[in-house]
Parts: sequence; structure tokens; C-alpha cells
Amino acid sequence: MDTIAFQGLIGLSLAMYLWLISAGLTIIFGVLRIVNFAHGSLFMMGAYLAFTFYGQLGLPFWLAILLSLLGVGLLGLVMERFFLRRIYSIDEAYQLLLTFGFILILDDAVKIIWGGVFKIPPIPAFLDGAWRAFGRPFPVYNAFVIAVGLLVAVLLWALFEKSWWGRIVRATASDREMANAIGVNVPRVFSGVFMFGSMLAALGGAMGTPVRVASPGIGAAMIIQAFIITVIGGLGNLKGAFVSSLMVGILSAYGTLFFPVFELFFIFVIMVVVLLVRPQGLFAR
Amino acid sequence: MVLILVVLPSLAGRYSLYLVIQILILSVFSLGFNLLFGYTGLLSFGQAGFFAVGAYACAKILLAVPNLFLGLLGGVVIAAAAALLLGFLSVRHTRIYFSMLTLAFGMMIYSIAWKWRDFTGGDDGLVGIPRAPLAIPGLPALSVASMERYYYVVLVVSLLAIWLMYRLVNSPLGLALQAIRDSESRAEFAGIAVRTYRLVAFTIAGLYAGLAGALLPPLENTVTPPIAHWSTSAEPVLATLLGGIHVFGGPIVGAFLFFMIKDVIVRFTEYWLIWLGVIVVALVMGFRGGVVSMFARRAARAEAASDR
Amino acid sequence: MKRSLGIASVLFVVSLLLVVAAAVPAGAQCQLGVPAIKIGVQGAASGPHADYGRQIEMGATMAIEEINTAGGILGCRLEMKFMDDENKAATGVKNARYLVTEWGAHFMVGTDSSGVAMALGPVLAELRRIHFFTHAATHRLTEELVAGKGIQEIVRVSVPVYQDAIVAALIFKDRPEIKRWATIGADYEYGYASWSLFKDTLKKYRPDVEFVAAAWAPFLTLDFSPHVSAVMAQKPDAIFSTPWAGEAVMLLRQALIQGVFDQIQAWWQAMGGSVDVLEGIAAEVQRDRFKGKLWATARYIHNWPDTPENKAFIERFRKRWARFPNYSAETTYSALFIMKAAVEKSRSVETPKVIEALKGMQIRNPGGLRVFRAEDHQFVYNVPAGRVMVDPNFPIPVLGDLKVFAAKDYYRYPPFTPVAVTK
Amino acid sequence: MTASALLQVAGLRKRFGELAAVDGVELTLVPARLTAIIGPNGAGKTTLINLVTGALRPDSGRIYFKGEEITRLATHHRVRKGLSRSFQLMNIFGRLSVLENVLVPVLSRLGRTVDPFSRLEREAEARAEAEQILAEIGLGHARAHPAGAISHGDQRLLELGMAIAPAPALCFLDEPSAGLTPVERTTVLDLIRRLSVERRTTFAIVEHDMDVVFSLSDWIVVMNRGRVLAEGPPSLIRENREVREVYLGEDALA
Amino acid sequence: MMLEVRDLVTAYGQSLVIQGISLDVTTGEVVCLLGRNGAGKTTTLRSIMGLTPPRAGRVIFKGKEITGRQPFEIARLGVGYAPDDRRIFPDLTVEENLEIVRRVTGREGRWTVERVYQLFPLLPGLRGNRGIGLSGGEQKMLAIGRALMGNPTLLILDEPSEGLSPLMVHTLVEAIRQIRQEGVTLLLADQNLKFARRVADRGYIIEKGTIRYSGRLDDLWADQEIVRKYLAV
Repeated sequence: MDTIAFQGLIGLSLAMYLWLISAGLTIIFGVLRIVNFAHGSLFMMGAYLAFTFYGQLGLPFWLAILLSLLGVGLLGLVMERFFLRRIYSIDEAYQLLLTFGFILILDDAVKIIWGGVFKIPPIPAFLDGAWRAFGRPFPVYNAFVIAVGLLVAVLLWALFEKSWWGRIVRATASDREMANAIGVNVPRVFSGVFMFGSMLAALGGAMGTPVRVASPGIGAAMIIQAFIITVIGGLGNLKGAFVSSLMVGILSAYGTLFFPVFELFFIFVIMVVVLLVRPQGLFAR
Repeated sequence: MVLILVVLPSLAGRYSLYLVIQILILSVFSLGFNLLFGYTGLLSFGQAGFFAVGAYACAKILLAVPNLFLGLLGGVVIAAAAALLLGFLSVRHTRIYFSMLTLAFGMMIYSIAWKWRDFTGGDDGLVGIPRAPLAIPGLPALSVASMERYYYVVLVVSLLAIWLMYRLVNSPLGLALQAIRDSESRAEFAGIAVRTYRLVAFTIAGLYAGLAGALLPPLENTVTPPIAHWSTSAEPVLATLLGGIHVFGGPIVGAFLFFMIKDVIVRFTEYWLIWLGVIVVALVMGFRGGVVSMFARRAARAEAASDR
Repeated sequence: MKRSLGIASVLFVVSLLLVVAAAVPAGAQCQLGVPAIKIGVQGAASGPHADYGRQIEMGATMAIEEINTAGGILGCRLEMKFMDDENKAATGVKNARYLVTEWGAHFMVGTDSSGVAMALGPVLAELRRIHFFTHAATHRLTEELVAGKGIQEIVRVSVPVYQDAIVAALIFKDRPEIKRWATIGADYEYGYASWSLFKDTLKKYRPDVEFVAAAWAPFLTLDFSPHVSAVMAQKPDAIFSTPWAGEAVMLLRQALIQGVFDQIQAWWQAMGGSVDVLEGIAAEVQRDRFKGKLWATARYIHNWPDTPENKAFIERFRKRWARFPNYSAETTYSALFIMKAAVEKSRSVETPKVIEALKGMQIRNPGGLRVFRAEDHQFVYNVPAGRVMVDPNFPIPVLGDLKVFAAKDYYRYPPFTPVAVTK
Repeated sequence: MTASALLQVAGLRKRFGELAAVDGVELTLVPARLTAIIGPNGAGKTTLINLVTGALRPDSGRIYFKGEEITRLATHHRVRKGLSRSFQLMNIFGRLSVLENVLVPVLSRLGRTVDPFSRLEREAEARAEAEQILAEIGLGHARAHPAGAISHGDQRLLELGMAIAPAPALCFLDEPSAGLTPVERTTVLDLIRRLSVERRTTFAIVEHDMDVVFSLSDWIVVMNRGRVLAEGPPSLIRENREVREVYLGEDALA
Repeated sequence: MMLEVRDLVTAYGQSLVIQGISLDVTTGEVVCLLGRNGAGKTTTLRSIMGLTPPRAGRVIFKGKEITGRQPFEIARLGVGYAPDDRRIFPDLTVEENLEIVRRVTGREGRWTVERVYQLFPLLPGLRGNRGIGLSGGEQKMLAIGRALMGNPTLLILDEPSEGLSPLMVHTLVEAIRQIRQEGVTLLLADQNLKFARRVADRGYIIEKGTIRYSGRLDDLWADQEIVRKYLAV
């Protein structure tokens, strides 16, 4: 019993990384109606920037995370402002292709800037060690990841339900033309949302650097999982993304425990089942 | 052009020959993809899945029965069957949903290739696949062991595939698919069973992917899981985009350019991805018609000018 | 539509002519009758294992510079070309074809991934070029393709998977307190074969051990927490682990924070002696976080053998590249000196003659004495395994407490029976 | 079931959330009688067409065509049975040529679209028929132009051509004169009148232009708030007090 | 002059929906565009608002040219707009639908949520309800209230009376009179002549994208010929 509970807790920490990356993807899709293929690469950039600020420049961990969010946010802003904005009106296949081009560029860019060797900074002292949970040591770091993930969930809920920026974004998402007509600066909202979504991806990447390495290719590894989660949850649905992150994270932790051989396959099976039963995803509008 | 391709082995080096085989394979692959994308309006990001099914099926057959004809035929049939099955689930969706779904299905095939070791050999793949003789029932068996011979097999098969595709897109069926691309609702009201036709296009695209895939193992003697990865799916997408999606020859020219660009860039820098990325971004931002239609447009303009 | 097809054909033809024209003919000079001896080098230079390809490139570059400075081989200069195989079989094969048939390579060297190596094997037979494999470790390369299928062009300078698996069993058979083994394995051929060989060997010496848990992590796993917790649920005494490079560092760190090293007696990290891994865990080793329980090996380790050759090699390498040589750098470097010896012996760059010259070869490299085994073209040499620890003479951790087993005693021999891979 | 009915609709309902777009419509269309369906915005006219032609599924009610129930039939099957329509917003195959736009429905009716190997040039029967339609709608000169590039008026004509290409027994036209210049409008009206005689197609049009409605139709159906408010010949409708109120808003001030 | 529209031409794709419309709205008056469905009323209003940028012609608001400006800029200059299909933000509450406008335009003034509630007594009871659950009439009131929240000097209402029950039309007439008393200039489009006559001073009849008549509504009402031709069946 304890084994199952403990594995569930580990799965929860796994789910939180998935949540952070799929939250950004979902928000961007929900408002801009763009599937950002390069979202995983922004996750990777977050990891590399956090390594630079924290591991190389020796800034405090929190500050390093903050700076890498800002850095990736800025990158997102450039992507939206100078590229995506010009092609909103054309076929969405091209939007997908454009963001695919960004993957190629960013993946090589990190190799040019940081080299081919993976990067891993030390664990900050205050996150080192373990607490006991269900009779076994549970890493403080994983608890931290869970806390950040849940905090982000609460903050996002508060942001979108309680803040005016969030309401403006929701209004824009549901009817961008009417939002424009009541005085919402829609292009600026788009830039803001894209930047915000990029920062969420960066947070997922930055937060993991001390325990997960930064290396070329991690973005491409993450993006497929993030896609599957957003498809399962219902494209553009934040609550759906949260629930399906939990589902995929926890189920794959149990998959490792009970069916170690089929783990990779597991997530696809979930997806196909969901799509057969509910083609628009679990929480489609 | 065909003449040059026919005498190519006596003109070109072995590497050029090998490269042309690769280009022909990617051309067939991309033509199938473009039937789906350019002609039916569905962007699939999972074609590598069917490419891999074709390759693995051909490899398994060649390892069991050394007959290239059976290998190619088996690869094509099994890939088409897989496309029919997954297409049934996918064509219910369109646009971005379709793209993401095909991406995920492609990756599912990738994970099967990786995981079903008893059958696929896992990450080491299937090795020692023979370039078996081509034995069409009723005809004498033909040895194709040398690169030159195999080149002719690929050439004949590809030209046949290109010709058939040309016939297809210029047939009533091809017209119906283009109608669906332009307006789904209008096509319904023209009496076309849209979903069924989409499935047909998906299956044919899967068949072409499977044919392209089946041509690979006899060339390389190996099949490994990365050919099912989504980055392989991106190759026909890039080739087609490069050459032009709304012209028949676009994918073929694009396949050629894709290999040339890559081959040229990797001779100068190992950072070839970044250049490819820049080309993709530039194409999307500026030249969505692709190279062929760029030339076609210029030619049309010149023609119009000379009319006056 | 018609016109576009016409334009397409014109473009195609023009470009084809360009390709044909690009094929450059070769000239002649030097004692071997070639303008230069061309060495094609391949490795993974993109993706998460990009550093291994880089190390291959560094090792090859340095060897060629040294050989050329000393007058080349029989008066012939060496030229090299490095290509990224992206860890993909298709790219590796394409590169090999390019290097041999277009660029004109006389020899090839490198290759990280087993999948790429297995794909290259048959192509080498067709291209009739020797490829010195300096990293890819699958036993199938030499056992199936050389001994089984007789592909003579395959030569391996690096060690096969035997080292990762069998040496571990030989070491831990003498630790009676360790009875319960678990694995956190790389979810591919390499991981399965290692675990099988380890279990089979250990069982022979120690019928009392149990193999209590296995968790398999696919390529590009970013989080091993569930794998660690899954095997730790079975309370193993020791863990046998095969993910490598960055994944090994990640795995070790995630195991550390789950308190694994408080609960187990030993952890065997295959390829943990790789320079990138040692650098990645340096801080933890310095603070003794692994409590001396972390054991590792590699295909070559910079602090062994304690010979002047090795020391000089490391010094030159550090001077040239400001880094420690990884095993893939040493094996590649040594492979080129093996090639040099074989060419000098046969006074030819022709493949059959060079292969003939390799037979019976014994050669001293920085990594120690390497002996060519004609049955499967495997160079046999000793590599120790040891405990990861700090050494004041080195800025990065080393393997200490070294256990050296004579390679010839534990290598597999023909006739090779397939390794029954059990998970 | 009226024996002479071409189309009969009984108790048809469709809700969109709170809005009952079509709220219990009873309607009978008789062969060879050109019917106009009119009504203010939001009366449910387009929803009704969508339900009858199969673009939408009704919540309840039944639809009979030529005496056969088609309530649950897929759109393309209804088209095969002889039911077709044009669209309010331009809906043509923009990248195909004008001729091909008409060729698609013709080929489809002839069962030729399934053939992957025939050549379009060899489809003599279909081509002749498509050319005939182009001649009838007066677009023969534009046959090779991409349909997306011809003028708005010509696109309207093409819409009409595509709607009659399946040789329907009943054809709905959704605002055939919208956005046309007076000259183009006359052309379209003449064409509809001519086609209904020559092709024996029964037309039912939705239209806002009362000139068009009263000059063209034999029968007028007035819809309001999802229901049929009145129907009858134009002369009677013009005098109908209830209808006048709907259009002038008198009911709202009662 | 509050609003001057000069030779406006607007097209959807190839279709010229507005074929050269000119009209004026003087400060303080209520002007109504009349015409049947599809005549071009909505497109005219959308073009003024910047939602469908005109192909030719000029729109001048308070002496300042706003042709081709983004809708949000026009809104921030003081033009309120309630579309015919209401377009209430479905997952915001009634109160949020109102308050959001004050937040985004930053135009503080006489109109507050409470004043809108006074104007439409139906709304305060629904303040916590989401837009998606409101009836058509409630949405209509809310859309007008929302347009007022930007404290506009010009209020554009598209088909305000459409689909309303007689009682609600009465409320609406009262509301429009009050809005006018607060000094807001109004430009409406409606099909309902009787309603228009009760709120507006002047009117333009639009037919097939051009203006066919302009003048005082009382005069128009007297001219049965024109009413019959352009508005009635």
C-alpha cells in the first residue's frame, strides 16, 4: 500500500513538469489558436538559461529561474512579434511549419552557444535532502516541484478567473473581434499571452535543471508528450491540461512500477482510448 | 530527363547514384504526402509511421523469402492496411487536430518499432537484409545485388509511382480530392462522401509512404526505429514545402533540393539544422508557393507579356 | 499543371548534371600511390550524446596531427573528414557512402551508437572499406556480423558490452552481503544484453543472489524518479544501471535525493567512468554523497594504466583541447595508430591487405596493450573497474580501488551463442 | 403525406443553446412551384435549409423527400437523391477552374469520381454536360480561369451552376442575388426562371430583396422566430397584416 | 459634427456590400439607418467601427479621421458599439462583461456599473450569471450596457430592437431616451420603423449598399410610397 502511495507521489512530481509545459501550450492555443511546435524548445531554452545564470554565473537559484523566464519570455515575444503575427491569417499548416523551423534553429543554437555536453548545476542546498513519506525518503526537490506545479495551477486559476488581465484574455480568446471592438488591444494581448506561455515552458525547463540535465534534444523529447496531454485534455482547455497531466504523470509512474516493459507505449494507449471515446478530448468545450 | 536518369550509372559516381536513389525514394514518399496535403488539404505529421511499416514489412519478408518483388509488394500492402486502420480514426478530424493525431500515431508506430524487439530487433533494428533477386511470378528472376541494378529497380518503380500519381491527381478522383481541399461543405453538396474520400487519400498516401519505405531496406540492408520518428515525417513535409505544394512536380524537385541543401551544408558545417531551420522560416514567411511555382509564375508572366 | 511538371523536369536535369560534375577525380603521389590517406570519421554530434561524437573528433584530429607532424605514413599525409551521424542508422550509412565513394576515404573510424554500427556493417562489405569502431559496444557487431556473417571490414578497438556486465559480476560475486540485485536499465538492446550477461555470470558464482526488480528507461528519459522508486520498493541491496552520459548523471542525482545511497550497498554504473559523467557528478563525489558505494567502468579510464605513455597522452590531449580525453577519444586516437601500424606493415591501403596485416597484431596504446582477435576482429585489452572517488592528482573524479581482470579471461569466445536477452 | 409533395417537413426543431432557431416548422414544397422563403434576420431560414439538406441534424421532427424519409441521411446521399443547394456566403472550389467546379458535381452524379485512373480529358460525357451548364449560366468564356479569381457576379452564377449540376429535383438557393449589381441581378433572376423551366428543377430561394421575391416566386413562405408565420401566393402575402407587422415591427409595439 | 462618413465602399472578398455611402451624425442627435435584411446596415456600422476596414472612403469622428484605425483605438476614442448578434463574452459574468470595458478603455466618466443597472433593471439580478446563460433579450440589454461602459460620446447600436418582447422594447426606448439625455449621440440601425420613429430624429434608408432616402423620420412615416418600397414587404 505504501509502495503504491509513494509511487503516486513520485508520479505527481512527474506530472507537474508535464503540467507546466502543457499549460503554456494550452494557453497559447486557447487564445492565439496556434499550435506552437517550438514550445519544447522554449522549455529547453529555459533549462539552458537557468544553467547559465545559476550554474555558471552563480546567481541565487530563485533569481536564476526568474531571469531565465524573462529571457525566454523575450524570445517568445520576438517569435510572436516578428514572425507569427505576420501569418495569423493564413493556413494553420504554415503556422505549424514555421514553429517547426524554430525547433531546428533553437536546437542547433544551443549547441553553438553551450556546446554538445549536457549541463547540470548543483542542487541548491535548501532543496537537497529528503523528507519521509509513507516510510520512505521523499526528495525535497520533488516536493518542491509539486509545490511549484500546484502553485502555478492556483496562480493560473486566480489569474484567469480573478484578475482583470485574465478576464481580458478570456474575453479575447472567446471573441477576439468583439474584444477589439470594446477597446482591447488584441495584438498586444496576443504578444502578452505568447510571452506568458513561453515563460511557463521556461519555468518547467528551468526548475528541472539541477536534477534533469540540460542537453540538446530535450525539447523535442518533451513536445510530443505535451501534445498528447493537450489532445487528451481537449485542445485549449487549461483544466483539461491539468487533469490529463496528472493522469499521464501518475499513470506512467505506475506503468514503471507494474508494467516496466510497456512504459513508452502507455501514453499512446491512453491517447487512443480517449480519442475513441471522446474525439474532442476529455474536457473539450 | 528520363533518358539522363537511365544512363546515369555510366555517368555518375557511386555516391551520386546512391544519392539519386535516396532522392527518388523521398520523391515517392513526398508525392504521397502531398496527395494528402496539397491535394486533399490534410497536413499529416505522422507519415514516417507508414514509411517505417513499409520498410519493416519489406525487411521481414526479405529475411524470410529472398524475393524483392514480394518484399516491395508486402511493404506496400501492409503499410496501406495500417494507413487504412489509422486513417479511419484520423480522418474524423481535420486541420490542427488531424495533424496532432497523425503525429501521435506516427510516434506510436515509432514506439512499437522500438519496443517489439522480437519482431523489429529493437533499437539495433533488423540487419543483414539481402538485396534479394526480383522474381515476379511468370518472369525469370533478376539479380539486383549491385548498386547499379538496384538503382534501375528503384528508378522503374519510382517512375511508375510518379506516373500513377500523375494519373491519379488528374483523374476524376483527384479532382474530387481537390474539391474537398477547397471546400469540404461544397464537396458534400456535390454528392461526394467527404470522409470516405479522405480515407482513400490517407490510404494512398500511406501506400506511397510504405512503397518508399520498402525501397529502403534493400538499399541500406538495415532498418532501425529512427525512420519512424517524427523527424522523418518532417522530411516529406519540408521537401514538399520547398518544391511547392500546389504543383505536381513540387515534391520531386523539393526532394532533390532537400538532399542537395543538406548535402551541401553538411560539407561546410555540422550545424546544418540551423540553416535548414532558417530556410523553413524564410519559405513560410516569404515563398509559400515553393520553388516550382515561383518559376511557374515567372514563366506565366513572361508568356502573358509576350501575348500582348 | 503540365507546365509546372516541365519546369520541374528541367530543374531536375540541371541539378543532376551538377551532381555528376561534382564527382572529383583523384590524382596520385607518395609511397602508397595516393595523394593522401583519407580518414572518414563519424560520431554523434547532435542530440543529447553530442559530446561523444565531439570526443571522437578530438581524438582523431590529434592522432592525425601527430602522425602528420612525424612525417605521415610511409611519406603519405593523412587527411580527415568528420561527419555527424545524428545517432541515426540512415545518416550513418549515408555518411559512409559519401565518405568512401565521393570523398574517397581509405579508412573510417568512430561511431557511437550500436544501431548505427549494426547498420554500417553490411554496407562496409559492399564499400570494401575498414571501419574501426571506437565506441559502439553491442556484442552482435563482432559476434554476428564478423564471426557469423564474415564481414571482414569491421574492426572494433573499443570494448564490447562484456566489460559493462561481466566485470560487474566478477567484482560483486565477492561481496556476500549483497544478495538482492535490481536494475535500472536502458530500455534498449544495450541495457537488456548487459543485464542478461550480468545475471548469467553472477548466477554461476552466486546461486544465492536474487534479481528482485527491473525498471527500464527509454532513450531520452528526463526523469528517473519513478524508476528509482519502483526498484527501491523491492528493497534491493545493490543496483545495476545502464543509462549513460547525461542520463547517467540525471539518474544518479535523482537516486541521491531519494536517499538511495543510504539504503543500498553498491551501485554499478556502466560507463560511469566516462569523463562527462565524472564531471557531472564531481561535486557529489567531493562531498562523498555516494558514500563510496558507486562503482563504474568505461572503455578506457584516464587514470589507468599508470604508464608514461598514458600520462603523456593525457597531457598532450589536455594541452590541445583543455579537457580530459574520454574513452571515445582514446579509442579513436589509438585506432588511428593501429591503422598506421597495419598500413606500414602491409605497405598498402588496400582493404584486404590491411586486414591481413591486422592479424596477430599486438600494439601498445595509451589505453594499454591491445591484441587483435582474428575470429571476430575485436581488439582485446584490459580495462579496470573501480570505485568513483577523488584523487588529488586530478581535477575531476577518478576510479579508484581498481579491479583489473584479464580481458581474455572473461571475453566471450566463438562459437558465439546468442545472448538470451531477458528483462 | 401529401401525394404531390416534393419535400415535406413535419415538426422540425433545432436549438442552439438557448435559442430555438427552428421551432416546429411544418412545410410542404410542391414540384414546379418556385417558392421563396422570407423573414427577418434570425427567423431560422438558413437553419431550415441546413436541416433539410443535411448540414445539421434536427433535434426532432421528420423530413420526407419524394415520399421517402431522409431525416438521418448523410448530405451526399441526399444530393444523390436529387436535393441540392447554393450557399449564402461564397462557397466554391477556389483553386479549381470554373469548368472543374461544375465538373465535380457532374462526375459525382455519374459515379465517376471513384475512378483513379481515368483522365479528366477523357470524361467526355461529364465534360459535355459541364460545358452545357457553363453555357447555360453564361460562363463558357471563363472555363479555364481559377474560380477564385473571377468576379463576384460570375462567382454567384457559378454557385448557381454548381447547385444545378447534380441535376436536382429540388434546389435551395440561399440569397442568390446578394451583393450583385443590378445588371448581374437581372441575369441571375432570368437564369433561375429559365432553369426552372428547362431543367425541371424546383427551386426554393431564401431572399431579402423583395423585388426579387415578388417578381420570381409562385409561392411565399414567411418565417419568424423559427416558425412559419404565413404562406401563400405573393398577392396574398403582400396584403397579409401579420407579415407586414413582422417587417415593420408593429407587433413589437402592440 | 460628431461623425462624418464620406463615400464609403466596403467589400467582402469580391462582393461590394457598401457601394459609396455618405452620412452625417450631428452632436446630440439620434440617427437611424433603416433597411431590410442584407441591405448593408450592419456592414456600414462595422466599417465605421473599423471591424471591416473599408476599401475606399473616409470616416471622420469629431473632426479626426479614423479610417483604417484598429477597432480598439476607435473604442478608446469614445465610440461605443453593440453588435446585432450581441457577442456577449460567454464565460464572463454580467458584471465582468460591463466592468471589463472600463478597464480596457480607461475612459472613466458618468457611466458606471450601477448606472447601467439603473438603466436596465433586469441586469442587477443577473450580475453573477455567466454570459452564456442569458436569454437573447438579456444579452441585448447587456450589450448596450457594455457599450456604455466605455463612456462613449458616440454610441452605435446595431438592431437594438430585434427579437425583443414588446415590454422589453418599451424598456429599450426609455433607456435610449435616457442615454440621449446624458449627452450621448446615437447611431442605430434597425428594421423596425415604428421603433425607430420613437427614438430617432433622422433616418437614412439603405438598400443594396447605397443610401436611397434621408430625412426626418416623421416625414418618412408619412410617405407610404417609400416605406412600401424599401421597408415593407
